[in-house]
Amino acid sequence: MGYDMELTALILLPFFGGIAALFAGRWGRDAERWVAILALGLALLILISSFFSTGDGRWIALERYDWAPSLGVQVILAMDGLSGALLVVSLALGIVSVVVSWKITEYPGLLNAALLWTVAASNGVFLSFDLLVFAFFWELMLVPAFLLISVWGHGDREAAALKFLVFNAVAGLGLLAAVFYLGATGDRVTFDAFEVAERQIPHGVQVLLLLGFAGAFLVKLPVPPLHAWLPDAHTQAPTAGSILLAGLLLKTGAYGLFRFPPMLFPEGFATLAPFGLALGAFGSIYGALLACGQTDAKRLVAYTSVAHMSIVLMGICGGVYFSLMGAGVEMVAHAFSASALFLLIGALYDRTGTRDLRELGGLQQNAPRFAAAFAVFFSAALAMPGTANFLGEALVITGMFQVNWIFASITLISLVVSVVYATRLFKRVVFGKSRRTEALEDLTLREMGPIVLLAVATLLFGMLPQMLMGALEGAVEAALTPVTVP
Amino acid sequence: MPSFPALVPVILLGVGAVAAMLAAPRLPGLSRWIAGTALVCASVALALRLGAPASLSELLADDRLARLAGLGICLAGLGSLAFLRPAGPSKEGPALLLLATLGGTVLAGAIHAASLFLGLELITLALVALFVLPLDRPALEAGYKFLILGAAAAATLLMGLALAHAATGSLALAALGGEGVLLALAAALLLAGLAFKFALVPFHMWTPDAFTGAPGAAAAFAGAASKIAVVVALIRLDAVGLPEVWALGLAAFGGASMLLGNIAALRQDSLARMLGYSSVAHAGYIAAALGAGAASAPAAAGFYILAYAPALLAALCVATLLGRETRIGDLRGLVWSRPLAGAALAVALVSLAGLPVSAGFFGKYAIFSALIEARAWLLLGLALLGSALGAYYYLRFVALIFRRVEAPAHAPLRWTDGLLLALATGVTLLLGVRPDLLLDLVRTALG
Amino acid sequence: MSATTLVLLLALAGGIFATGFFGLLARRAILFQLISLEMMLAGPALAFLAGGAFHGSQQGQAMFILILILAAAEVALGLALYLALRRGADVEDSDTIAGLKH
Amino acid sequence: MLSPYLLLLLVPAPPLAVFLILGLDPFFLRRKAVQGLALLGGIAPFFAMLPLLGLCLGTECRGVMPIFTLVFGQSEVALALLLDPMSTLVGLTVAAVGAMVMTYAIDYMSDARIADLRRFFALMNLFLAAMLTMVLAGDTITFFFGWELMGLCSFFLIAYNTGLPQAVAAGRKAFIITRFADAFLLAGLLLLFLEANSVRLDVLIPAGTIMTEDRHVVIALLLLAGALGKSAQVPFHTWLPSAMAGPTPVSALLHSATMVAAGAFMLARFSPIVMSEPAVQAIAAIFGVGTAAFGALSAIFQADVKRLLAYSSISQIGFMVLAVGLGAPQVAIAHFVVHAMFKSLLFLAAGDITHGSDLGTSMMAMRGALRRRPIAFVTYVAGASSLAGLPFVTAGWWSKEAILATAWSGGAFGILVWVVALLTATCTAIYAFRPVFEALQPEPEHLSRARRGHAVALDLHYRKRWGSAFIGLPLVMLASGSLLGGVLVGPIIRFLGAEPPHPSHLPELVAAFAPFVGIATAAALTFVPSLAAAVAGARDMRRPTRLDRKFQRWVIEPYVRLVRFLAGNRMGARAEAELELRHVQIVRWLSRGARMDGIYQALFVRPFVNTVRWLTGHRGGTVDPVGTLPVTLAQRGMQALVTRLAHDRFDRFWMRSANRLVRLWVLASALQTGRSRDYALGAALGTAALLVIAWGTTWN
Repeated sequence: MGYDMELTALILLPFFGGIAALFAGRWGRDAERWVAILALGLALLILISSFFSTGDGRWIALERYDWAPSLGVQVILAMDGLSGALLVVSLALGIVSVVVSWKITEYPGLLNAALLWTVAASNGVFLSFDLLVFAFFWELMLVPAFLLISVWGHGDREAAALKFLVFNAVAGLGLLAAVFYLGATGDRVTFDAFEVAERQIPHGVQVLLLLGFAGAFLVKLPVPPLHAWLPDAHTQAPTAGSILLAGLLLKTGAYGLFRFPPMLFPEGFATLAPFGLALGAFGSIYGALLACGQTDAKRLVAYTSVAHMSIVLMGICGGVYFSLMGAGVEMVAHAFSASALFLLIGALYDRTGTRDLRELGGLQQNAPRFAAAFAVFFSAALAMPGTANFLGEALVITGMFQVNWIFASITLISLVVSVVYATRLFKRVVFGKSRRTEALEDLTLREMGPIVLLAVATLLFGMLPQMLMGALEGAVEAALTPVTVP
Repeated sequence: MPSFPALVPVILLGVGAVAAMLAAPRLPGLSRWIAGTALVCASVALALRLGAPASLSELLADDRLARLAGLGICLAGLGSLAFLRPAGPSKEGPALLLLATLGGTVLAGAIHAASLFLGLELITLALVALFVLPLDRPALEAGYKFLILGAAAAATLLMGLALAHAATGSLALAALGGEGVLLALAAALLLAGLAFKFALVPFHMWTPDAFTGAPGAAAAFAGAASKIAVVVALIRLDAVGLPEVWALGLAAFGGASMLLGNIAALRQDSLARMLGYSSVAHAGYIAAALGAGAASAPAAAGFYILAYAPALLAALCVATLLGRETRIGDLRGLVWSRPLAGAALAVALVSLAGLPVSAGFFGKYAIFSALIEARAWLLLGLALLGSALGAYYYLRFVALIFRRVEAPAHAPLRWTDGLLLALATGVTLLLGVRPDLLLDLVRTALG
Repeated sequence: MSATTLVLLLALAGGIFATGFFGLLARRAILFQLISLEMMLAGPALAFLAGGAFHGSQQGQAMFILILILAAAEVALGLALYLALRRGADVEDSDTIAGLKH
Repeated sequence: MLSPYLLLLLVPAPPLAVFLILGLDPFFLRRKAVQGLALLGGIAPFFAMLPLLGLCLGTECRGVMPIFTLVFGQSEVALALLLDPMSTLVGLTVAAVGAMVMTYAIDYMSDARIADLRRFFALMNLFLAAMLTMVLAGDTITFFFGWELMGLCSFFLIAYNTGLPQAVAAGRKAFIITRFADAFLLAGLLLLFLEANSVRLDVLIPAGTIMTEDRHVVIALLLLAGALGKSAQVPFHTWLPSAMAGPTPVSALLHSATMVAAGAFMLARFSPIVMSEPAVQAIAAIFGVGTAAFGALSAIFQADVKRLLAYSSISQIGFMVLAVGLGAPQVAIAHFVVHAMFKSLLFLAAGDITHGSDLGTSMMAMRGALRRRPIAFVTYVAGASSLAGLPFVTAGWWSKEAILATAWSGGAFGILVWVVALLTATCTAIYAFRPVFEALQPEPEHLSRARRGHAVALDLHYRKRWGSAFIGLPLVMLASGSLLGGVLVGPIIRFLGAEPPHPSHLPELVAAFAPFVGIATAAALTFVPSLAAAVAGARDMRRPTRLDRKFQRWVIEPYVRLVRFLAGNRMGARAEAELELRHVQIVRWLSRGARMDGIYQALFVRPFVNTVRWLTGHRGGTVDPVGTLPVTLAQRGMQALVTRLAHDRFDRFWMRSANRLVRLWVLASALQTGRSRDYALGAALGTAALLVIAWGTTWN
């Protein structure tokens, strides 16, 4: 199908933008940042314009050309509603993270380059349908994210960055082994996901391959017991790093689980789904309970991400229409709410120099705009109706009621515990009095911009979800594999 | 007699070595230049004849594989020459390097017992001299250990060849394939001899000490160039269809090397010693792939070693740049104080770890596919575990390179080091994006 | 030359090779290690001669000469190393030169 | 043609708009503008509801205003607002009370900082919009949206003065408990959605009634649990008394009239589903009457006026749940309307009387109210009489009479419930009039001097605007509503489509007599010194009574002497102290067990005070097991879980396995001994192994 190079532009533009930003230091004072915003803005424009081009029903856009024929590797980029929505999130959060890290003075060139490369790699993951290219971008994502944490982080950032990298690299090996197996055992050496989907893979092998794939996705998702890297990575990462980590990298795990298991290993997925459900259920409670016990604000929000993404896992493994749609909506909603919370906590950290909940407080008295912003995303964190988070979680719960009542009640328990940790965070940060936040200057316009953007997105998708849910329709139909839970 | 053009590279190297040896005492600069030009001419000669039709002679096979391997060895030799520091009284470094490259080119084309033995021993003895060059205590110690083990391995190799000769009456390597106890014993001893040079586990003990004690360039040559030659020898012997012990031995030693090499390198603080252990591990990957005996194994082994060489050269060049005993602490903020060295080391380590946009990623792809194709599940498991451990200890160093620190700017790099680092990083990144360039080359070479 | 004598000679060569290898392991002195290296090379030399005689071809003797060359080169290098080591510190046995470990 | 029901959208719109304007504060409004805007937002819904009432009275009162429809998968979700008798009536009441409280708040909160004022009025308007959306909701999603937004607003409003730790803790406690109950409601609503495959109430409720047996009970129970949580019924009620930490207008609007009664409204709205199951109906009735009794009993012994009124709200809503449990949701709504009026009046009046006194809102602060704040006191008396249910003259009587009548005509179970309800009615009268009699007593000397000295400026402030319109008007209107409203109760029930119950004369007579008994007891409790002391002492657990002293002499001393005799005076000092300690523990254990001092005490006062001490939720050492038990259990459970899980188990697991790997590395690197002989040994072993393999492979 003759399509022009829209999708490749979505990957290459941020990539070369990164390289340009690296050397843009000489042109002007903030040249790197403007180059970064230009690249991301252009990519966003192309993305929006591609939405209006009429795809062939299932795919909004599809591109296919050879990369290394002798290896059997060709670049197949396809975009449907789900990847379209996640691409919008990716580019939007890219711009937000560039704006947020405007004040960082150490090596701004490499900083913006790393931000852009993370976005480029994630775009690659969301678009590629050639398994080796998917694995290539999957592992590539780690390198810039690692850079972000290890260079601009706080505290003992090397250990956190190394832990993040080793966890994900090792899990990525499982994915690589499975992809190489798929490539090697076909009738001809090819990694084309569509071809592999038609192939009749014996049941036992399907389960093994799915374990390889799921291993990588669950570490990135993060679901306990594979989540150990997330809290450290989040606490030590700079604000922009946390935003990209929470808003983007976590979503690639969820996207992978949403897209490939039902497509490539239907039977394998049907057998492993109940275990996925159980793991998700455990994760949502475990993450929520741990969040209640944290004293570091960022660590608390990190554990909330574990809980929310475990709910997304339950949604995907549910396999029914509502749970899958809920998982899709929750993915997008969590991207917005988690990155906004990180942004606020980062801004607070820049002003007070601490993230320890015991020392914070008194925002209501000194910085009303700050408190208002916290209130909006506090309500998103505990899935208040009217926010997209509630829509996602309510859909997942409806789906779970269709699958199994126990899992539904566990999700509800997680919802209730979410109130405990959300109010704890809010009470410690906004209410009360603290001498640290005495002379606190309120949010500047530059910081308000991204927050308003994220707040409008959360509330818009919460109140008028038709646009988002319509987009996800196609992907959900493809991923429907009703699961019989014993 | 093979056609004259086939021998041009060998002759060039030989003459170059002698000339460099003569010029060494009084004109060390000149001897480096002679060595450099000899290597460049040899490489150009080999490169030009890459496409020429293959021709076979009693001792040396002048086929595309030999030329590609010879080209690889000469380039690796050139790379090592770039950062060979003239240390202490002895200035014969370049000449010895040329001798070793000559040995490598001979070994690459060896199809006869004599040329195999001559090539191997020429590399070993030249390397012993190279190790000892600085004449200080660690270098002497590394040289001595290399000599003792090298000689033992040579004797083992010869014993194998002798038994084969006694059994078949012919010294051609092709005659090694066959049934019978004598031939099996011969194959075993032959593998032992080659395994030493390839640094597989029971014979690997010289590698870490060599990488730490010997000068960086010598260790680089031993780790990269000589291994290319040995891989070619292994591929040729593989094609002969040796008795079962050969494949079994290779697989067993490969598995053991992958495991022990990676575990031993886990918490090494010295960069060179970690690279030593990791070169044992990488030898393990290649041996396992060859041992598993899949159809795509030789191509995978060839691609892997050619992708491994530039990364090792760059890493060791930076190690020597930073002084003899570079501990992990010295790397703090390297990319900010010496941008090119830091970036080159980072890309090299990322490639050794096998992360994307580096040749290592597709090297891992080739090896894993070969293991999968051969259904060698245990070896695949060990390879996965190995690269998992590898991900940790390589990236441990990378973590520090990007640390934010206000290090004063260092003296600018010498142009040869800078050129080598730039070229090595460029090749690694290029292969990371377009691996098929090299893979097609290796596949056509293997016919 | 009959097959049995060939086997006997090969066994003898193997024996020499093995004793040389054992000498390398057992004795600590550098000089003695070099001597046992020479013995190890003597084994294959004999084996080649026996093979050549059995098959009536000169190839065995050609290889024997090559082995001699190698043995000579190794001894030269070994002794040079021994002298360099002794000039540094009176190092007699090989265990003392164990600075590079772990 | 514009459908008339467009007005439905107009009801919640103005307060929502005011919230946005005050919240985002784009125009940097000054104090006057903020107050004016807030007042506008508060009153507008009432005037928007009037035409709807007219429309409803005129034509057929059933209309739906669709907001937007959402299609996903095969199910179709249509959000809409609904106009029917119940929603109009409750909407009108909420709008009216909202307007009253908003005008009152303008004056009451006039001394707050401009930023706090803006935040306060923004949240009050948001609450009003949320409550109205919930009341007028035509589908479960809008309903739940309003329901949850109210919870959020109550959290922010209770914790209005963010510096006060108890206020913040109370807000958080309220929000967590209500959210916990809302989870049940959400589960129920989602299950209903799955049953009926649509969210519209008019489709949902009939589908709900014809469900299969077991699912029906579960959903009904879930909805009931959700209602009990929000309306602070027995198991979940502890958050309401502590929610009194919020400012008075908040307590008046949220925690008495509207939000707390939302649970009863929800039960009435979903009554076809909840009540079509006899078992669930009985449970609802039991919970209703139980909470009513518990609330009334606890209210009697409160030392703080607002806590007293809080318990009274719990009790009155218990009556409403009882009415729904007896199968008469229309009566419950009637009581909802009347209760909203007199309860908000009581809060506003009490708030005005105790405003600015340094005793907070304790009973003492009420003293001398007639002289200081005559209007507030008179309206308080009117509200109290309506609460107590003085026959025929107050609205409270008519609605409570309707409930008692429904109970009476409800068969054997109904009679039993009627008796308990009657007792509760008398207790209601008692606690209703205790503050009134308290207020009649003259202000104690030291207090009045302090008040006059410190609050002179304040009094002047009030004196100047004697009975300022903002305070006076709402009080008078609400008082007239709670007195004359009785005449409306009958028509309201008929308007809602049911026949007001006509009890036979005997029960009606007894019910009429009960309030007077209550008032008499209240007077006795206040003026008879011993009783007053008993009531005051009821909450103090630590005071040793006469029994303890007798017990000490007759039982403990002989025990100690016996033990010392047996030990033959050979006990060391430490043993002596040990014995001493043990017998003190015995005294305390025994004294808690059997407190019987004197026949009179034993028969009358003691058990009465004990049951109350056991029941009251007062903080003073007396444990309110029914209420605080589940909450403290949950807190302690969570605390144990959270502290045990504080540091991540899996994280430590990964770190331990990493350490084990490092130990493996130490082993591996030890292989490299450095001696060349060992290296040669390695090579020899390798060669030997290869030779053995070679020899082995050639066997077959």
